[in-house]
Amino acid sequence: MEPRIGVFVCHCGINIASTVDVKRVVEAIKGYPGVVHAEDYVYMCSDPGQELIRSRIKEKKLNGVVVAACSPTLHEATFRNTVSQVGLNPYRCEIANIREHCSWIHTDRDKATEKAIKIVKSIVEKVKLNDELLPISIPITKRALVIGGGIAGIQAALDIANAGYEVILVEKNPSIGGHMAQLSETFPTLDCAQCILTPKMVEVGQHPNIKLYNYAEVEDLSGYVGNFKVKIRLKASYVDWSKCVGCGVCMEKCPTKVPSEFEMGLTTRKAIYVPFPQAVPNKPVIDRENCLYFKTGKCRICEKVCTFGAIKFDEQDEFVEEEVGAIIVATGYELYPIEKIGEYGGGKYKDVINGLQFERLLSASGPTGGGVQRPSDRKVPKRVAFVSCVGSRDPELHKPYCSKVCCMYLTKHAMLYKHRVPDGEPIVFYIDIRSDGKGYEEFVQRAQEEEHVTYIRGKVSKIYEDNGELVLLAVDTLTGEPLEVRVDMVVLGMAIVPSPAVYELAKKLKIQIDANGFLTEAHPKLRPVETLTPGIFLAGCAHAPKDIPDTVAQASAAASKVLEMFSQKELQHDPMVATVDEDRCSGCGVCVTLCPYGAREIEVKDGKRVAKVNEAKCEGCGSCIAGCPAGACQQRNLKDEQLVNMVKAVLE
Amino acid sequence: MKIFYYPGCTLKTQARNFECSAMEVMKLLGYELVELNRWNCCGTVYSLASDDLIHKVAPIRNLVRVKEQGGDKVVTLCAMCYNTLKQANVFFNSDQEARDKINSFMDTEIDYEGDVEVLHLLTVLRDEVGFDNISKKVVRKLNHIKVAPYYGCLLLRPSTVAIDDAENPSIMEELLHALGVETIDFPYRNECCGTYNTVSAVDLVIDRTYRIVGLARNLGADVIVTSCPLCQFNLEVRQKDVKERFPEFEQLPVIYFTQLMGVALGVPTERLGFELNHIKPKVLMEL
Amino acid sequence: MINKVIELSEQNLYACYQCGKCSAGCPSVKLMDIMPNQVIRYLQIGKPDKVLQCKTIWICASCYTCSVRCPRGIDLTRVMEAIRLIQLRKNIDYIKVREISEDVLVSVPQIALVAEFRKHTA
Amino acid sequence: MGKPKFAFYWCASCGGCEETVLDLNEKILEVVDKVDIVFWPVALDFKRKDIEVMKEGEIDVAFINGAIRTSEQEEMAKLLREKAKLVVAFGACAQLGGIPGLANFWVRSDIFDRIYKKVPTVANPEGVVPQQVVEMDGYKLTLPEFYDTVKTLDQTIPVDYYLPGCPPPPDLIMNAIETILKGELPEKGTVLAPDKALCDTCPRNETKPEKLSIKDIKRPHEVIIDPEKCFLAQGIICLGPVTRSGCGERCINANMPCRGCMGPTSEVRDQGAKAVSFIASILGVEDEEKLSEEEVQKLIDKIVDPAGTFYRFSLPASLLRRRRK
Repeated sequence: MEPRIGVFVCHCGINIASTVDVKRVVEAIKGYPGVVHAEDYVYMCSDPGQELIRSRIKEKKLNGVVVAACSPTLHEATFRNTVSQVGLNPYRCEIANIREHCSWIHTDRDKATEKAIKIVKSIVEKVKLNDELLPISIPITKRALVIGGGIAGIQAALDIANAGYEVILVEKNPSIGGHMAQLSETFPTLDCAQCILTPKMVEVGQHPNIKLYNYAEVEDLSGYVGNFKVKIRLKASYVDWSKCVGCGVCMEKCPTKVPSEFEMGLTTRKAIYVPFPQAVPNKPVIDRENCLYFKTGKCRICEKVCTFGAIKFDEQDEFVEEEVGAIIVATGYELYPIEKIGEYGGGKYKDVINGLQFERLLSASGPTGGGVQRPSDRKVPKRVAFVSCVGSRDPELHKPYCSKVCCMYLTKHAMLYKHRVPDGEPIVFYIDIRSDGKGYEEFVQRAQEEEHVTYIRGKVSKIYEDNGELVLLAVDTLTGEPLEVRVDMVVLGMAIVPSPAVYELAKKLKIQIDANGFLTEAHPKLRPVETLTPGIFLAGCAHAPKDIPDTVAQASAAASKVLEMFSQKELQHDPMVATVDEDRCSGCGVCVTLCPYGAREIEVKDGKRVAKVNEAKCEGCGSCIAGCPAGACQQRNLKDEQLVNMVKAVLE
Repeated sequence: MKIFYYPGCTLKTQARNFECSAMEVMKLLGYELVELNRWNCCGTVYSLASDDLIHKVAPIRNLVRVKEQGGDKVVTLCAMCYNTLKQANVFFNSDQEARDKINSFMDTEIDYEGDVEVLHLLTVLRDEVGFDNISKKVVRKLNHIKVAPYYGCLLLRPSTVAIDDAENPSIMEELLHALGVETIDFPYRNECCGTYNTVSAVDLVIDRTYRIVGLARNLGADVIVTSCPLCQFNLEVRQKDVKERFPEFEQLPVIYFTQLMGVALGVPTERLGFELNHIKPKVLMEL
Repeated sequence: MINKVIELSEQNLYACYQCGKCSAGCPSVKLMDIMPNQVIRYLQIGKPDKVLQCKTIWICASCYTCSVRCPRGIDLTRVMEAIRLIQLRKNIDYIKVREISEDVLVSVPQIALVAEFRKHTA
Repeated sequence: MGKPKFAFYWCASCGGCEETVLDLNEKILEVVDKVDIVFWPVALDFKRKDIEVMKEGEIDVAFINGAIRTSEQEEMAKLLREKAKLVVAFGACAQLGGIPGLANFWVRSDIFDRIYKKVPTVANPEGVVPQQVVEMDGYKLTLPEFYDTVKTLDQTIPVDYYLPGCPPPPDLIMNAIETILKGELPEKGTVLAPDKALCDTCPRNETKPEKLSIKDIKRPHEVIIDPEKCFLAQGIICLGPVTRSGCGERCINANMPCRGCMGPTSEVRDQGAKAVSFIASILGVEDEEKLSEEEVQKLIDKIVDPAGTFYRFSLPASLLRRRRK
């Protein structure tokens, strides 16, 4: 095909034009071999800009287009769509990135222009040898997997299920509900968390489209977008839930007490337990680690008292396999351990507690029935300090990021404390008050104006116990005075960290995690609920610290992404994938080892090993191509010959 | 076993009780502290400015002496000496350019390669002698007294030279427990005593002493144990000034950990230098 | 001035977000005229005189409490030293050695004297 | 028309290529029957001057083995190029530079220093090294120039075909001769051997695990090598994946890993670089996440002489060609 390439250079307002001499780029490229047309325009991505490209394709009978503009991640799809509207194969259109790769990072106009010209020339060389490609079609299994049964997972599962598709919901704990189930009231409306959450939990439990695997974990994942196969480990609960009616006698009689995870260690549970009364499903499990029978071989009291014969000590972990087309990861968060904050006692003071513990003290269903009593002696604390940014915003020693919710929940805590203990004195220590959500600032103002909560700007340096009181070495940075504050109890707004299991899970799912262990989104602005692995989405605090409204919104967004997928007959996959020249392939298998997506495998053909590409799984990363020792792999539209020509164009 | 020992100025004068008790205790444990020949003042405070190399010469020179005398480690008792020698050594190992400069400045000495280990006696007791072994040699029961361990600053900070966790250290408690002594959970054990401000801002030191000793007493301590001659001075001698200002204030003896060790291990109390202690730890001396 | 302090202390003073943890934990803060975090603040907003004339830098006892707790990793002990040195290198002593009483000289340990002279005299 | 005229010449190589012609055994008689060998210094007494008087293109095929290391070799290569219709680079040294090409890791002075002065068995107290011109008793003695850099044949003269191998296997030689005699010539520049990597024909290919991963590198003398199992799966560096097949798996059958003498396949520009890339791709991948930097370094350090391992036969033909200053 004789190349007839058109080059369209965008000013991007002044983003490009202020550093790159756009006119010079146009002039320089006009005589370049294969280029039959070149022109510039102020906003190529605008409607007139796109129209300009379309009309030039028709007028000049262009068979290739280079748009010199911003990064292809931004507008490659836009321009490919533009050219296809007038019958040009979209893969004959390429972007020359002269913004992020040129104008934004240089200051010398002359040199930047030279560089822009080279970038454009090299992309022209690429387009010359670009094949016309068609997207790859992949079938799609219209069932979703949601990992994590907190509010994010619950919301996502319900949205998908209500749209008419089946959902598999996997929760590692005996009950769904997550941390939200532990909260007493929620800011800024002071809605009772249980009242808004538990109906949703019940809905999940009863939904005909939701298959709930509680006390289960994702063991392994294979397959690819639209066609995942997930292996789920059903942890042995030692209770036959089909026989159990939830009468609770076993829990009553069990002799072993261990600190309750749900109550944040403020009270105990039994070794056979339901985490909390409103649990869904409301069926007990035996905690193997602590069960007397598993530890000593004696006891079996629960078995004796169960009139339904539901106790099964010989139960083993089981595995089930499910086929799903999309996955939402909603594994949530944990609080950063108090033990890491040595200057605040490192966990040795009973009355220095974290926010979730205080939620339990406030909760009507908590160990104190909602009366605020301090853990050490059950005394009602008359002065309580609330300390924010504990372990957060501390790149030197702990976590660099803001935990997003502490400002608000500590305000809520101070307010609720005041409601429960009207003569109590709450003191909030803060650095900045971040109250950016709807109704949040008003909420903080209410705490200050109406509830007279004392806010002291300054980070507490040390906490110690003296005479049954806690002493805080602090400072009021606004008055410039050092303070030594004595209180009865301290609530720490601990940093929020991702659920520890997410690291292993991310490896299994082949999705990325960031430096802080949170899941990485595909694009921080434009693709906030997608991972870089197609078909896997994220929601809630697994992604970053966030509050309930944001979590719910993100969960619904992830669900809608899944539903968008499910609304199509087939999935379209980018055709820029690896190819194998079977006449060259020796079947050495290096590509199989290299492929991060599991898209390469060895096939035996006529007794010989030959590598093949699963086009649906291939993401076109190029690892196998670089690694192929025999040069038998090529990538569509990034063939070696093209790359060599592109390099030559730059080095010319 | 012999270990090179760097005394520093105060161990030879006001803190002779620290030195003599340490010598006695180590002898009993089968170690000999060999005083470094030709040691010089370490400078007492480590110089912190980026362009100030000259003040690092003094501590480094002492480490050169260790090398010259065939050693590869040196133990200190005084927390200030420990801190200064150790910080200088850490710096020496982190900055090649500075190392070359300092070496060429000390042109009569052998070149120092940064390879002398600077230790504090507490870590030697833990890592080489072993607290278990010390425990086996205890002959006097001291379970009737409660001790407030006091670390001060320079054993724990900055983190590059710390012998233990800066906020929740435990080495001294572990040693004291090995001696069969009960310790209090002492929140002020790593709080500063006011240090050299005792010369020109004595009010500050009086305030610190009032708080630190006061809290120790409140928490039921019979004696404070420390490892720094300046802490010992401030916390003990300044109690007189505290008492003048706060007549209700009750005094508390402040001794070196080696003195307490000596008592527990059966060293005759007259050899532990208690005569230099201004407030006599009667609970220990009358055993 | 801030650049000189940064050079001598090798600390990034622009990293300070004024949380006040240094001042809250400082054992000497009661006797200081401006608080440790304010020392950095005055440098950040270009008021070096406040810092050069303050008592704070001389009261600081180099105990490193602020340094080990600073969430932004600023070694404030070194910052204080840098500011002290800027003064001392002008040959301005903070204390008058001759005025130290005989009583004090004979009573305090050598390390206190050496440290005092090192930190407070040119 | 007379019989086609063949010439053989030997440049910088060990001589194995000359011998391998004789490995054709009785088939050599057929060859001699069909062709006239007009030049073969090792076997026949023809001299340079006999070639010089020939017409351009008078020789039908010149088989040149060895790399180009001296001025004499360069002159002879150019002379034969002038007189021959076809030039075949014969063997790994002519094609890729071969073992002599490893000299490109040094410069001439280093090499002379070593060979004439430092080798333990050399006694050369006066430090004599070869000179290009020496005058003695009024006579002038000359030696060819010893170049700094070893070149492949095609870096010196245009080459029509390549016969790979160290030395080329007899069946490939015979194949090539027959092809030429029949006149069924492939595209110029073709390597007269299969264009797949050795794994394709390797009898051990089936024994490869699903995912190839090297946990620990072993040298052949350190282990008892399983004679059935893929070398790489045993942790022994084998260049089979990055080397053209056609050798008859002689090394493999002798239970030794492939060292890469057949050169890369036609799609690969730099055999050594590809070898590094593929070994890096499978080295320690199984425990990738768990390995510390130091452990990775330790693993890599077990490759003794990596440059010599990966560029054993192809350094002059690589992208870098030689050590840069």
